[in-house]
Amino acid sequence: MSESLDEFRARARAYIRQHIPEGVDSYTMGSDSDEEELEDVARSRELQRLLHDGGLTGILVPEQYGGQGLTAAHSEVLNEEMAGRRHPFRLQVPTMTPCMTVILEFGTEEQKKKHIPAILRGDEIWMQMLSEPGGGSDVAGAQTRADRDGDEWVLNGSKIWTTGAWWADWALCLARTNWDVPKHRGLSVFMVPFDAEGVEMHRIELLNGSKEFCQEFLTDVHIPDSCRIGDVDDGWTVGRRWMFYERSFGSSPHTLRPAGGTMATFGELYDLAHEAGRADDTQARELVGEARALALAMGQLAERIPAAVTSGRMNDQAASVIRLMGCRVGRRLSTIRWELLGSMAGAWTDDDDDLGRWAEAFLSRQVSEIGGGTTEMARNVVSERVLGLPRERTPDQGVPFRDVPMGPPSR
Amino acid sequence: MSESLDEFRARARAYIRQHIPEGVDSYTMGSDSDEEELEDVARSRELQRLLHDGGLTGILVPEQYGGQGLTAAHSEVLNEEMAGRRHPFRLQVPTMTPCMTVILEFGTEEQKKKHIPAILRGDEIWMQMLSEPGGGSDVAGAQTRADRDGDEWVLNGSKIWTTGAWWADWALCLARTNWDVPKHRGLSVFMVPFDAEGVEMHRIELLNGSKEFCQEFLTDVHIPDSCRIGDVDDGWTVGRRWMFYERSFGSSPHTLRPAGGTMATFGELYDLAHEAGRADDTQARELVGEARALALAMGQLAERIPAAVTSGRMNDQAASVIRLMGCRVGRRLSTIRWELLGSMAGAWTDDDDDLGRWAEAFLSRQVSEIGGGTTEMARNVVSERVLGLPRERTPDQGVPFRDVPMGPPSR
Amino acid sequence: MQPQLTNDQELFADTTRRFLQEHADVEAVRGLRRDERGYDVGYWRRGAELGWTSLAVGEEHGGGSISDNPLADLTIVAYEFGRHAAPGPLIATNVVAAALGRSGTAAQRESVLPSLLSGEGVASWAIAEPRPHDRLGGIAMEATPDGTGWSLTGTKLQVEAGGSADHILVTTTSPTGPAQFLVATDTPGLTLTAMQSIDLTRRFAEVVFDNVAVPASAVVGEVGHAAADVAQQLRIANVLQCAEMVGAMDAAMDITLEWVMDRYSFGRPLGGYQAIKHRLADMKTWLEASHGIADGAAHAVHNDERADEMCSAAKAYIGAQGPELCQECVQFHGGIGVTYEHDMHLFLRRVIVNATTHGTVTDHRLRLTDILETQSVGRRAGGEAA
Amino acid sequence: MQPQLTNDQELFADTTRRFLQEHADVEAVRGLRRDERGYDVGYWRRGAELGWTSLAVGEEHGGGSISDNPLADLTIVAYEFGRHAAPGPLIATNVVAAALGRSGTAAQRESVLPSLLSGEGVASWAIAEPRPHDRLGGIAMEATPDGTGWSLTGTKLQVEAGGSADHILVTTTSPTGPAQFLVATDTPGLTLTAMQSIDLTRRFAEVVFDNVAVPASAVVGEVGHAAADVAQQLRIANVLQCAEMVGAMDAAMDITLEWVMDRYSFGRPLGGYQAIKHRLADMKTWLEASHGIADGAAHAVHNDERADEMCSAAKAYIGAQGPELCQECVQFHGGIGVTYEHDMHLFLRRVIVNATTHGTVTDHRLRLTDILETQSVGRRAGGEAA
Repeated sequence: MSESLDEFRARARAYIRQHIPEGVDSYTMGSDSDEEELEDVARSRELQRLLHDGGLTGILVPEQYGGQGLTAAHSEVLNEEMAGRRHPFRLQVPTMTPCMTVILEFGTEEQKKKHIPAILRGDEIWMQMLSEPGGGSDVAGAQTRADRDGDEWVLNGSKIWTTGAWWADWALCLARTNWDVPKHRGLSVFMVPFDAEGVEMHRIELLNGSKEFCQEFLTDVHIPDSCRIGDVDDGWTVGRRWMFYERSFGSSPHTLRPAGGTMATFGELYDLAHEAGRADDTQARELVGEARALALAMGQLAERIPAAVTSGRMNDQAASVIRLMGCRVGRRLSTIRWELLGSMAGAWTDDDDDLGRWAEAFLSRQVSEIGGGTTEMARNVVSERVLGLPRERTPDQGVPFRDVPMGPPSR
Repeated sequence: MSESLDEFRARARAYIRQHIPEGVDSYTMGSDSDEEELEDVARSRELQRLLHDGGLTGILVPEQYGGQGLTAAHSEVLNEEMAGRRHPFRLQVPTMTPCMTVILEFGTEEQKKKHIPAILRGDEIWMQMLSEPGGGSDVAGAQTRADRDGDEWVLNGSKIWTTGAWWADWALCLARTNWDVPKHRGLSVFMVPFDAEGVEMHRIELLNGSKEFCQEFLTDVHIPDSCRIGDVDDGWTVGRRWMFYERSFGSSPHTLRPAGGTMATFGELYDLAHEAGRADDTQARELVGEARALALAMGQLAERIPAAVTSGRMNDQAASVIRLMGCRVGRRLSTIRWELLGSMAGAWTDDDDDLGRWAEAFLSRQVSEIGGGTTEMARNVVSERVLGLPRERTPDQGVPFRDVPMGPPSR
Repeated sequence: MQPQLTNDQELFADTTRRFLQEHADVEAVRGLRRDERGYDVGYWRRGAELGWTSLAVGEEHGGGSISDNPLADLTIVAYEFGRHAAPGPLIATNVVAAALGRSGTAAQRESVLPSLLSGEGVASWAIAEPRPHDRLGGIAMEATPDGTGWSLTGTKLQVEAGGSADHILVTTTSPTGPAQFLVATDTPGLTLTAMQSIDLTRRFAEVVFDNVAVPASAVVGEVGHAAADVAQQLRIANVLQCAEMVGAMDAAMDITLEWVMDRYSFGRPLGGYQAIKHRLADMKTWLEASHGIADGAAHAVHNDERADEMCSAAKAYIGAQGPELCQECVQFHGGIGVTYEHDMHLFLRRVIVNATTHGTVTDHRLRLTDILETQSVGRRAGGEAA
Repeated sequence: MQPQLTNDQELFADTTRRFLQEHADVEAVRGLRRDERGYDVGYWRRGAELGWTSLAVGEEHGGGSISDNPLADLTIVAYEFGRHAAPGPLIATNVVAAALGRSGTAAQRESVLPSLLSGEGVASWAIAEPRPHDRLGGIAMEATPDGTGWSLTGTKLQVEAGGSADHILVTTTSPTGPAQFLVATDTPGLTLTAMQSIDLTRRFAEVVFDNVAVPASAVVGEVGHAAADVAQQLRIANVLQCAEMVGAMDAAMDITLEWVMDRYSFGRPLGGYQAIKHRLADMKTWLEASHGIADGAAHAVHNDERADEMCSAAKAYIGAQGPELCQECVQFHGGIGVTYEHDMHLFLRRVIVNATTHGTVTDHRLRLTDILETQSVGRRAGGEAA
């Protein structure tokens, strides 16, 4: 009954060759103007719609929610067949995962029927309202409040680091619904439309000029109870899985990642050395080789850990091992690229704009070690949840949230 | 009245040229046989006696204790004049500092008169009985006990990591005299002769074959109360200074360090690359340059911190900054040397014995990050005592020592 | 290593593990410190009976693997060798056995292979050379035609178990290109000298060939066309080295995790201090990545797909992180960790030696760049995206 | 930097600091982001009145220092520039002013120096060249005799404040060796093009010389014998760069220490977490060592003793640790640390730019090895211990 891998491959190949343009989409932070970015979002929606119409979206999503009801192996086949083709990369993370996966796991039948088909069609782009100003790594310490008002909830507070919220449609939002219990036991999760009254959006400029991130101010935002996901005060049950999905997005079968997408990046390293005039220098060549080894080791790790989780050899917190490796490898690769630039690393001519791009990437090196959970949090999780070392003792354990020391107020 | 620097220099130069042989003494762990080591100890005593007879020992020690009553600047002059001459390097650390400096600071008149002249003559070599098996970095958690018995103290317990105790004469020993108060308030310091009855010595073989370190077992060792330094139960007042002296031995004016002694080591790095056949390789050359920069930065730091402490700009805990830098630089230099070895780093011919020595040094790379206080302890001190960050909360604070959790017993 | 073993592989791993626990425990290993061979002959023969030397040789030549992936089977042994810092010429013998199985003459297979498979005989591969040819793949030693045979002159270094070996498979240049010869160690003109090493039980030799005359029958493969054989030998050696390193790293990490939980400092277990925890988290990451890339390399060699690239990536990555991981393990032990009586250094030694023979970290990084360069030039020439 | 300042130096440091606090606070710096010059002309003139441009020039030429160590005085300004990520052509102008004071002709001193000292004029040094001559000291640009004057052809990069400069001191080769010329930027054949840079306020230019004809009076020093002048200019530039980097690192560290004490995570200040504390301890160590080696370099140049070696050690060490320290500071801030509105990136930018101009970390490491090589060869030749 279910489509075989070979059948699926044949169908996907035929459709893709006919409908999906050639090209590679990837993300370079802060490289586009607002207009370009909006065009790109529109193109992403179109590509998503194209794939949807060919029955190539929601590979693992049950058919009743508009998906294909197939397996991770089919998803892999799709990635292979999509090699060298444009893809709706802006709709992968966080829309497909963690947002859609959270709705799929915790949503009511009604919620799933409403949102998942819309997501798969490219009609709804979702974001995460998780971090807060002053919250740092302590996501469960959320201070955005949701107060019950009859059949509705009234949200007040502020969320930050929402990627691309200014062109998105909906968000998952973690809010505090009970202040008299320890922090993990007083949270709930809501679905919030960005066009709701009382949602004000402020764009944050990053040090490299990118304005992709937003801060939202929520003032008396009214949300029907039907937009709540999971039980009241039990939001951390949802939140833990949410963050697991977030950490493991890089290997999720719910996202489309055309095969070979990263190979170009690997090749770039040698090309960078070549372009910087250092391809004949053993010192530069060793750096290139070091980077290559790191990237390949990273790739193998990203295959190994999910397999170990699937087989039960490791628990699902092991996704943080991938995250941590990604942070460390990313940092080193960024530094190696910068070193390869030589004197162009500080100031460059227009002709060397390709090199200058890497100098700017070094400037924002830490962005990827902060966004999506800091390296430090990943180390906490790996040491405590993977290696089983003693938990860090913190004063917020077991006390009502309102009594937790907060330090001086942040803006 | 006091001898001017120029007068001192002239006197030192004349004496040294006439009496002190040319040559360089330095320490390479585990490189000597027992016989060679004992010969070397004897030679060190002779050299010390020679210097003593020329009025060139105890530069800062008051004259009534057999010293010269001069200044750190005179000590520096002596180092300069000793450049290229043999020196009693085995009598510097821990004999001159921290042991002699502790006696000088805390000893009674009688104690000082008895031991300091003997030390300066080369008659007494001192060691530190500080660490304990199972004690790790927690020196103040000493479990060696000293129980009062009339005018005597009875010592029982075990001390470990005593360098060269098998050829030394005396030791400072930190022991617990009170178990009913928090750990820092129940310690006392004693002077213990190694030939006392009940002192049993066991030599420890290190991974590189060196047998320099010892473990002492103390069984009912009787020590007169006149061998106690500082007040009963106030040993931590002595201990803190003791450890300060230990940490800053590298810049102490009480030790003799012929000028230029380390220059040879710097040069060796290039020679090593040359010998390993890699002197024409930019990759190797960059490593050599990196090492050189680190060594020079280390040298400047070792001058800067004591100056800052002297001027009151930093507190005396800043010595740990030097210790930490030493650990980090030492680790990197050891690794760089190892990398320069190429394929000889794992197996080498007798002809390449010079290179093999560095391979073995890499094997024991961590020795210098453990002995004399671990890197981790240095980081604790720098963060808490120099930067003023919050103290680590540990369960041994403010509770009687006998109630502190100890974990499973160690041997 | 492989998270998914077949049942037969599990059984084989278990047998090997228990044999090593019994016959190659750390005390036994320490006892071999000054032993000339570095291993007990009977131990090695019994290991061979378990299959340690037969896996990489086809059944038609007397060998046999556990699964349809002989190299994967072999990495199981190598991994356990690492976990126990076990003695014995595992890599040396298997590389030569595989080479003979692949390209040996019928006579070589009949006269030499059986003794390797039974553990009676030992063979080793001589490839590395002294400066300035000490970089990976640098071969200056020459084979020159001499009547119907060949004359061999040159020096080889780091020949594993050279002192125990009956035969040496030596890689040379020749007027027509790379060549390999199987030479008995008692051949006139061949001199073996013991080298010093970091490893306690592994012995290496310098082998000098001074006009060593060998008959044409000593040729392995075809003179001038040995490149593919040499490449395959290096791959096998690298894959086994990596499996061993990963085993040793696993052992070091396990010992350390137990230690930091048991050991109290300032009234708290060491493993509860965040600075220690964070470093252990990093180490766990290196360890898992090392497992991954080691498996990836074995897989790539088996499938003959990007084999050199994956082998070099594995050696470059594990060769850099392995020694660091073991040194961190030493550090967390404090004083006891740097003593001879503690086990940690056995694993540190094994990792260091494997990291530097058959290509150093730098060698393999440079080879990765060579490969990227070829791809990049090809990409620019062909105008296609990689 | 210098732990011991004289009273006069203290006063000078204080004046400069207060001036910068008032006129170069972080908001002012941000406001200059798209400013063509990157600094306000009036601000620069007032800074010059404080002495920023006179310190490295002798009193006989209109300059004057605070102490008997003009370079140390100058590092006081550079350090404060770093602490405030301050705008203005400090290094460029001082290098040229010092060069003219040292080797300029009377005419050059009279016509150009006064405007530099008063802050009315700006000059810059053009030394770096494009690939393949982009390594430290690589000079391909040629000066060829042309009648009684010279013709200059070549390209120079990373010329600081090139767009604001009235004069360029350009370093070239000539038939008889290194040469330097002082060239007005409006000389025909000279083209200035703005380069892009990491720094928000510092502007760099590419300067192309296309058969630029200059009279003999443009020569600074003696044609063919400029090596010592060039070396001294590089030393001054490196010492000032290092002082700036140390100032920026100090600022980044101070902001971060305050942050980790104020910021609570899981109910505890960030600065109480041991993993953070240990990294901050390392950073403090780098910072103190950077202070030490920066001072050491300034001292070595003043005493003309091992000057190149100490300058390269300082640039190599601080150039490597400075960016790492600032990146760690960013990391501890979390999200806010990577925003444009936060101050941290101003210091990160300044450190990155200084680390890569006038010799990258690699360049200076290689030069240290060159120096060691000379010493080693000398040692072996002379048979004496260094």
